[in-house]
Amino acid sequence: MGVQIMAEQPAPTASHRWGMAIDLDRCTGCEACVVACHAENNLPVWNPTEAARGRTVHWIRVDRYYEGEFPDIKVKYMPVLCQQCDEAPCEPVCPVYATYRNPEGLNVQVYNRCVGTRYCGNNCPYSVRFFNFFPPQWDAPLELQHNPDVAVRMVGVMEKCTFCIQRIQRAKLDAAADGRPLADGEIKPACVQSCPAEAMVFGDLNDPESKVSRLAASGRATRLLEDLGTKPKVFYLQRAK
Amino acid sequence: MATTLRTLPHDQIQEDTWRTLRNTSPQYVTAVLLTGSVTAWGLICWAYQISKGLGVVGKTRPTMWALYILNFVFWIGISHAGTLISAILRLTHAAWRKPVTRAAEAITVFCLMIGGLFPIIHLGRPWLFYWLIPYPNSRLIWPNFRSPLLWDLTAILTYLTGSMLFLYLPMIPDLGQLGLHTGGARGLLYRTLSLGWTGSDREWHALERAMKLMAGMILAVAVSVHTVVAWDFAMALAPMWHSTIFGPYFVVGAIFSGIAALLLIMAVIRKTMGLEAYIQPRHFENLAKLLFLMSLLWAYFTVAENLTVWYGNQPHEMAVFGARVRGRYAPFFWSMVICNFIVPCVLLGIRRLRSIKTAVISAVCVLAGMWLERFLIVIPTLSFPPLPSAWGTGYNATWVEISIAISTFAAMALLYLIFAKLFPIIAIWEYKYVPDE
Amino acid sequence: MNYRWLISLCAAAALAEQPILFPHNRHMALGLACLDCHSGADERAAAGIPSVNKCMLCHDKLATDKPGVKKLREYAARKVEIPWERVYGFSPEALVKFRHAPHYRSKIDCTTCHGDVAKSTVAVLAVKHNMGTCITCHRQHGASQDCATCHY
Amino acid sequence: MDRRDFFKIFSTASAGLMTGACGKKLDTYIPLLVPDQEIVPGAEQWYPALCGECPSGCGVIVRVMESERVIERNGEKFRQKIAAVKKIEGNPLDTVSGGRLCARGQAGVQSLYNPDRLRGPMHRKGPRGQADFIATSWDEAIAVAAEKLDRVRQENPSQIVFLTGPQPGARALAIAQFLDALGAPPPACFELVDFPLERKAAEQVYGWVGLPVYDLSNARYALGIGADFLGGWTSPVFYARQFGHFRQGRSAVRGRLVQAQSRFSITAQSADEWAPLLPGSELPFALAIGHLLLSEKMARQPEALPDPVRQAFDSADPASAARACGLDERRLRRLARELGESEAPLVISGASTPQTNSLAALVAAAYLNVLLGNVGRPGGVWPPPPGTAENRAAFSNALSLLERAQYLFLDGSNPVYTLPASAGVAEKLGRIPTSVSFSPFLDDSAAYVDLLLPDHHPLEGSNAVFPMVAPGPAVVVTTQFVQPLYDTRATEQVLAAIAAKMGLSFQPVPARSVAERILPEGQPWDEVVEQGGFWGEPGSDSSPGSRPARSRASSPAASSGIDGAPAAFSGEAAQFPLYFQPYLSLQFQDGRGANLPWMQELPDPVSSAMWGLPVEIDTRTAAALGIRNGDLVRVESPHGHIDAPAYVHPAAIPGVVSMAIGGGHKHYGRYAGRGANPLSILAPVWEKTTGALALGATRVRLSKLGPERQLIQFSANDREQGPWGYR
Amino acid sequence: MYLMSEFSDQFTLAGAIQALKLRGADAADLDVFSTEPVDLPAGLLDRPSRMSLLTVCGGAGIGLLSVFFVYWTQHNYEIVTGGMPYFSPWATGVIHFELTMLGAVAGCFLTFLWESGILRRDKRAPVPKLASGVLYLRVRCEPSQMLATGECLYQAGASKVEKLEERA
Repeated sequence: MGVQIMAEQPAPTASHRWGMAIDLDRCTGCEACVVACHAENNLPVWNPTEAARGRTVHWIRVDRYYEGEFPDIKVKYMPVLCQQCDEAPCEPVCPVYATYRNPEGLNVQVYNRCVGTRYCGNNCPYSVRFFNFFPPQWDAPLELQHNPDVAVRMVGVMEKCTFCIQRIQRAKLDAAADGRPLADGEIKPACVQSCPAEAMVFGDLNDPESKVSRLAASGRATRLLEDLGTKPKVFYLQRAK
Repeated sequence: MATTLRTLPHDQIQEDTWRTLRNTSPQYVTAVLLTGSVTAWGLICWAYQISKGLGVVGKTRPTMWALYILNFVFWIGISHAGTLISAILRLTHAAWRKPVTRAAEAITVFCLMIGGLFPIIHLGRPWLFYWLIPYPNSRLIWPNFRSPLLWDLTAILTYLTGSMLFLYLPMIPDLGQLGLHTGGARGLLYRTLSLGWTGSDREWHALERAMKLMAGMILAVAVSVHTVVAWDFAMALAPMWHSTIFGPYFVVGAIFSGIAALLLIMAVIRKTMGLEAYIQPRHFENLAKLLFLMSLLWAYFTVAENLTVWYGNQPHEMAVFGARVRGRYAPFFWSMVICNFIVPCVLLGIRRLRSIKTAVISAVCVLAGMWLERFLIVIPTLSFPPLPSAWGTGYNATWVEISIAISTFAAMALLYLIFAKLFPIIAIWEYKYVPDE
Repeated sequence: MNYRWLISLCAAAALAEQPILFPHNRHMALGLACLDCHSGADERAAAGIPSVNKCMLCHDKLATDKPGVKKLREYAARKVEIPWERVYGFSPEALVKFRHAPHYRSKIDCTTCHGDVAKSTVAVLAVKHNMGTCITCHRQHGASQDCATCHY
Repeated sequence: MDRRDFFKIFSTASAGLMTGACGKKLDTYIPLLVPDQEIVPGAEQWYPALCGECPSGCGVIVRVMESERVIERNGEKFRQKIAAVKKIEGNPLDTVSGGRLCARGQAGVQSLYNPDRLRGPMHRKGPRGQADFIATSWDEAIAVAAEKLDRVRQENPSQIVFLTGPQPGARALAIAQFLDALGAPPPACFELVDFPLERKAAEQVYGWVGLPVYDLSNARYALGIGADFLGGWTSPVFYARQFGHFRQGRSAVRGRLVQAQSRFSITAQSADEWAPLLPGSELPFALAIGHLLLSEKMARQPEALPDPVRQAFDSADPASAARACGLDERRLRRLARELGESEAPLVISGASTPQTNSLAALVAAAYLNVLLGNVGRPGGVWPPPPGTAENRAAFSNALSLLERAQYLFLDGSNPVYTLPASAGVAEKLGRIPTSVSFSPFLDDSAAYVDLLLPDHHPLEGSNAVFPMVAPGPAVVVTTQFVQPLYDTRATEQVLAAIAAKMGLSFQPVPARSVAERILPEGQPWDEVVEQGGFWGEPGSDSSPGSRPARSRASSPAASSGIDGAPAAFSGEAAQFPLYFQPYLSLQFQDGRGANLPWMQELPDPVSSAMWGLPVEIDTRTAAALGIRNGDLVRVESPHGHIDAPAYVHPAAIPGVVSMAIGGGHKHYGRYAGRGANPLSILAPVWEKTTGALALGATRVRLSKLGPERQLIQFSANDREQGPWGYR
Repeated sequence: MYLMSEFSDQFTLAGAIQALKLRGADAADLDVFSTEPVDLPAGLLDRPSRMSLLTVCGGAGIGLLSVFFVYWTQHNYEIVTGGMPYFSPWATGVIHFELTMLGAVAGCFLTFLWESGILRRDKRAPVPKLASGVLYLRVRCEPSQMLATGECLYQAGASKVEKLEERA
């Protein structure tokens, strides 16, 4: 399957095509990834009132679905982040190009271009796009923790998982400084880095030898809502039965 | 069509229409003050929303669109009252259009103005609205013409220009006449707007030709505009939005609500301006028939839409369908059916019941029903996205958006009041010129 | 909202009062290169402003009688950093992640963005930095025009 | 990040403080001191540190970058350039965390920069428990503390009580030595997270001091009994890593995990099969499994069993056991067979929700591993890492201590919150003439003390700590790398100052000397500091802990056999029909995570609840009581009641009500106040041998209060299919 | 020089125009003024028009322009969205349609302004102060023809004929 995924891509425009594989057989639903994302990406923390209105921001979340009834009940955990679709429904509907697909296949959200039509949010089948309903605030001195590599989003713009693009850029520049190519696994988004069960793997799908490519090619790989034809770059390795 | 001198001379109509322009009643003043203050309140709310952030309205994830887009669709829908109807009637030489056309065309213009405002109110950063307009800028980037929102922008721009001209052209002769008989600033206004109309046969010829062409084009534009509005939704990959039927469905709904609005406005004008002689029961009769017809058409589309979904039984769509038909939003759905189908069919379908009063009642019902329909299109779909884990806890409107929504109705009334005070609400020359059948 | 104009105003205001009117031209005439003081430019994100210690490497001995240098030596004596006013730099609202290093590597001359400092005495905002300038230059040099290169 | 660039980073980050005592006024700059090291904007530096969020002792690395904070100096506002902690990640060299970290650990930075941290020493102004304090100076505070302490010491040093956390290491040792110098009894600890039952069982069965280490990653078939080892039990990160490898790490083999537990814990959810046990039935379950292993000749080392234990197993009856557990007997037999037939079977036993009979259950479960002969083998049970045994406070029942205390030190312990109100902890605390808290936060217990002497945040201090569980000898060493944010002082230093005031000879033992007990010969100390600790290869230790189990088989403790008495519950079934099971959640553990905004807004893995934890009620009970999801319910025990929103849990065992610990802090900051504290309504029932609180020994009844929807869920819907079909 | 004649109904007016044309008057010199449009028999006083053509041209022009503009912008800063091509008539067809219609509307309106003579009004030609129910016929003729034409108009049934100077 993975092979055919490689095949269905247009001629590579850039050397990289970032993708992720999530092994649901390893995932324990411990949500370390969620907090890692908060820490890395300056996600705002709201209050109970806003949380009750469903305005909390979790670029990565762990979906949990119960299957069956007690006592023969199972639960399915599934970390869901922006699927970085190759044919993302969120992109073409943005009137100002605030979201688009960059040469490395990333599904970029440009905060200072966004005017906040929230059309992308509607059009995302995975509901992984979030809107800043209020100017985000942190009780001092919590803001000391802000990661200077990542923008603190202003009110009225959409935001979403970036595959930790700041880490990608940093790694690329470091590699360029040393004049060496990027090594597989050198770049780890915060969620991947933190995952205790090592369920998440990040890498370059253009490199058939990369770990993520091999996992994507493994029999267990599926993609979320594949029938919609959005061609996500996040692969879920199903639990072995 | 042969004009007979029988139609000339009768200046009664001129007198009657001009009278309403000249003297203002205290009721009129109070009405203006009332609507004006409500509109002002709406503006204050908007300012509050901008200063505090969009969070003061009930929108949430996943219900990212709500009341504003809903009203946008609603108003654009009503706007079809006018131009479309008067265009159709003109093209079909329906003589009974005489007293109706201008009132109708005015509705279009104002509804477009109000409707067009909503997408901006709805923006997260409205002060950057101009980024949607392709102008050369220091950032060297352009808007994304692939976005249905940009389709909207152009469509509404075209429609607004077109319908304004369509309202303006046939008003020129009347303005000319008014200009001759009015002094002061008003007179000046009329004279400037009349472009020095002399009434020469050249002018008349050009005017008639232009109106014919315009009617044709406006018809096309009007249909396209509401199709585009429908495509804002249909282009989205959301359950029950991504449907081919949406274009025509919206157009029908638009004409439907348009006629209702027209009926209402006519009734009001008739009463308040004492134009019983001109806007006669048969006009209501005709419009009521039209409304009844559209109600049937609307029902047909609604059944088509929901039946296909039910039969297809796709989980994503069934979630929305279920929520609409028997879930959280069932009350809205069924009251919509009653307002849009049952009531018009009973009141207007049965001849004995058909009257001005029932026509007005069903018009009001239809307007409410169509508003509900927009609600049912926007909210449930967004509350039940494809991934069940993201299903929302529901959308509750806040006082801010509600007052803004209400204030737009007041604004509509205000604009109309001002218009009716400045310009003859009935096309005088047309009334005299077009023979009664 | 868009406060950029406000910030540029503040920057202009700030320009007035540099603690020491540092004569770039004179130092460069002496054969100093930009990197000698702004040492981060070649491999770091920020070029950086030299610390007093660095100044004192030379001015411990050189030109100690000049008023400016006197001032400098006071700072050094008080073990205090010189509160330079920042001249260049993007406003936080711009959300620009600018890095000197890649530009240095691709041989972009400092003067391209900072004007010919060799001629100016106190650093002044010689080149206006807006997206237009960046993009135009990126286009000329075939650099990436991907928004995510700078905005994230 | 792997070893290679790890070292690269460390070469760039030279040692020493990144201080910035420099500042500038909000509008105009003021001169800033020349920093001894250039603070480079945009340049990151990584320092090794210790995760202080729970006692399992994970080594972390901390990302430090330049940042600005606004400080108030004599009325004027200044902007101060400081080195700020940006992110915490696992230390890749650490064999426990392996470069990974759990949710709570990563949120540690929020406890460092928590707005509710104590800014400096304070002494009590208002009545106890009112948290009414006023700032004081360190000298003053220390003088007062020393003076009072001296008086008590003159009278009777045994009345000096020091309650501390379970973490073994330099801090614990310093405290012990301090008390020794005072002539006071050694420090005590009674934290839930000390896991005394597991320790006791290990001691009885394997003769090990400390928590046994389960080598899950090499096991083929794992049977978890009552241990939520992926959730809030011992060292989640360690076991999560092992779990990942256990499942998919090996090319050919995929480990199968069966979890027998009285709650659908996160471990049970991740398991391939969940055997729902009724509360307190872990003992019959373990005995029955043992019985079947023996009777079906699947035991590999039956001779290793001491006779009384053997008898206990023999006398067990699978049928009645199955009934007691609420399981089908065939299933019980199947599980036993699967366990016995596996090449590398492993039984992971723990008491996430201790019962009165938990110790017996743990002992029985531990003997299963003896039966299966996997003790000390790959894929089996390993001895605890060396060092964890010494340098730690011994567990003891809190109440007796508080009874006799005339002078109380509180450090990393919060009895008012973690003990049931019915035990009267608050009163006892209030009664103590002098009490001192070292907590960096004004928590529920600190509200009762006289003096607050806030410690540095673990990330600001320096310490040497032995992890709770580790595959080999391990010690985490952290040195100060950022300036303390506030006017806080390391507890050792404070103790030293107090001792000095009292003219005692006490110097806190340096981290080095503590760590060096386990360091191999010729291990350079600088390298240890630079790497943030030392982690030996598995099995490379020569500590006394790892003696083979056989030799301990006839230990006096073990020969006593297994007491088969069923679990006792407080409150009679007629009035209080439901079992109540407070549990250690992964985001709050024993409630210490409740002041972290990230944890509060982290959707609970079970109920997806944010900002306040719900009561988990099974569908049948809920239906019977007419309780719908989100309704406000009252949980009543013989000892009080709490009100909390209900989560109708599709996988809760009928008749068993669970609730995560963490809500309902009276103090402990602005974020921790929400929800209710399930511990507060527990009966004061203690496990006999250890004196540990039996969390699950209380029965309750439920009543619906109303439809107030206090339950805030991130995703309310927990089924993949909507309720809609044709209709 | 102009002659302004008044008629009470359009049949006499038609007759008058017929008569004038027989005397060789040019349609361009005749203007009818009225408060409502007057329907004269076809071929009597036609006003040739290119409005439809110009409307179509306006539409086509602006429409094509929009296509080129959009094509250029999308290639000027190449941004991929949703894997769509930079330019595709599918994605922007609506915009082209709408702008075509806008162009057509504009063309129509401008042509109206031109052909109605509003834009090229001869300031010196006198215009009647319209009264409802009266049809005015304005004839431009040489001073020499003045009497004869007036005569003719009276015979055709004009209720009133007066001589008007060009306005200054």
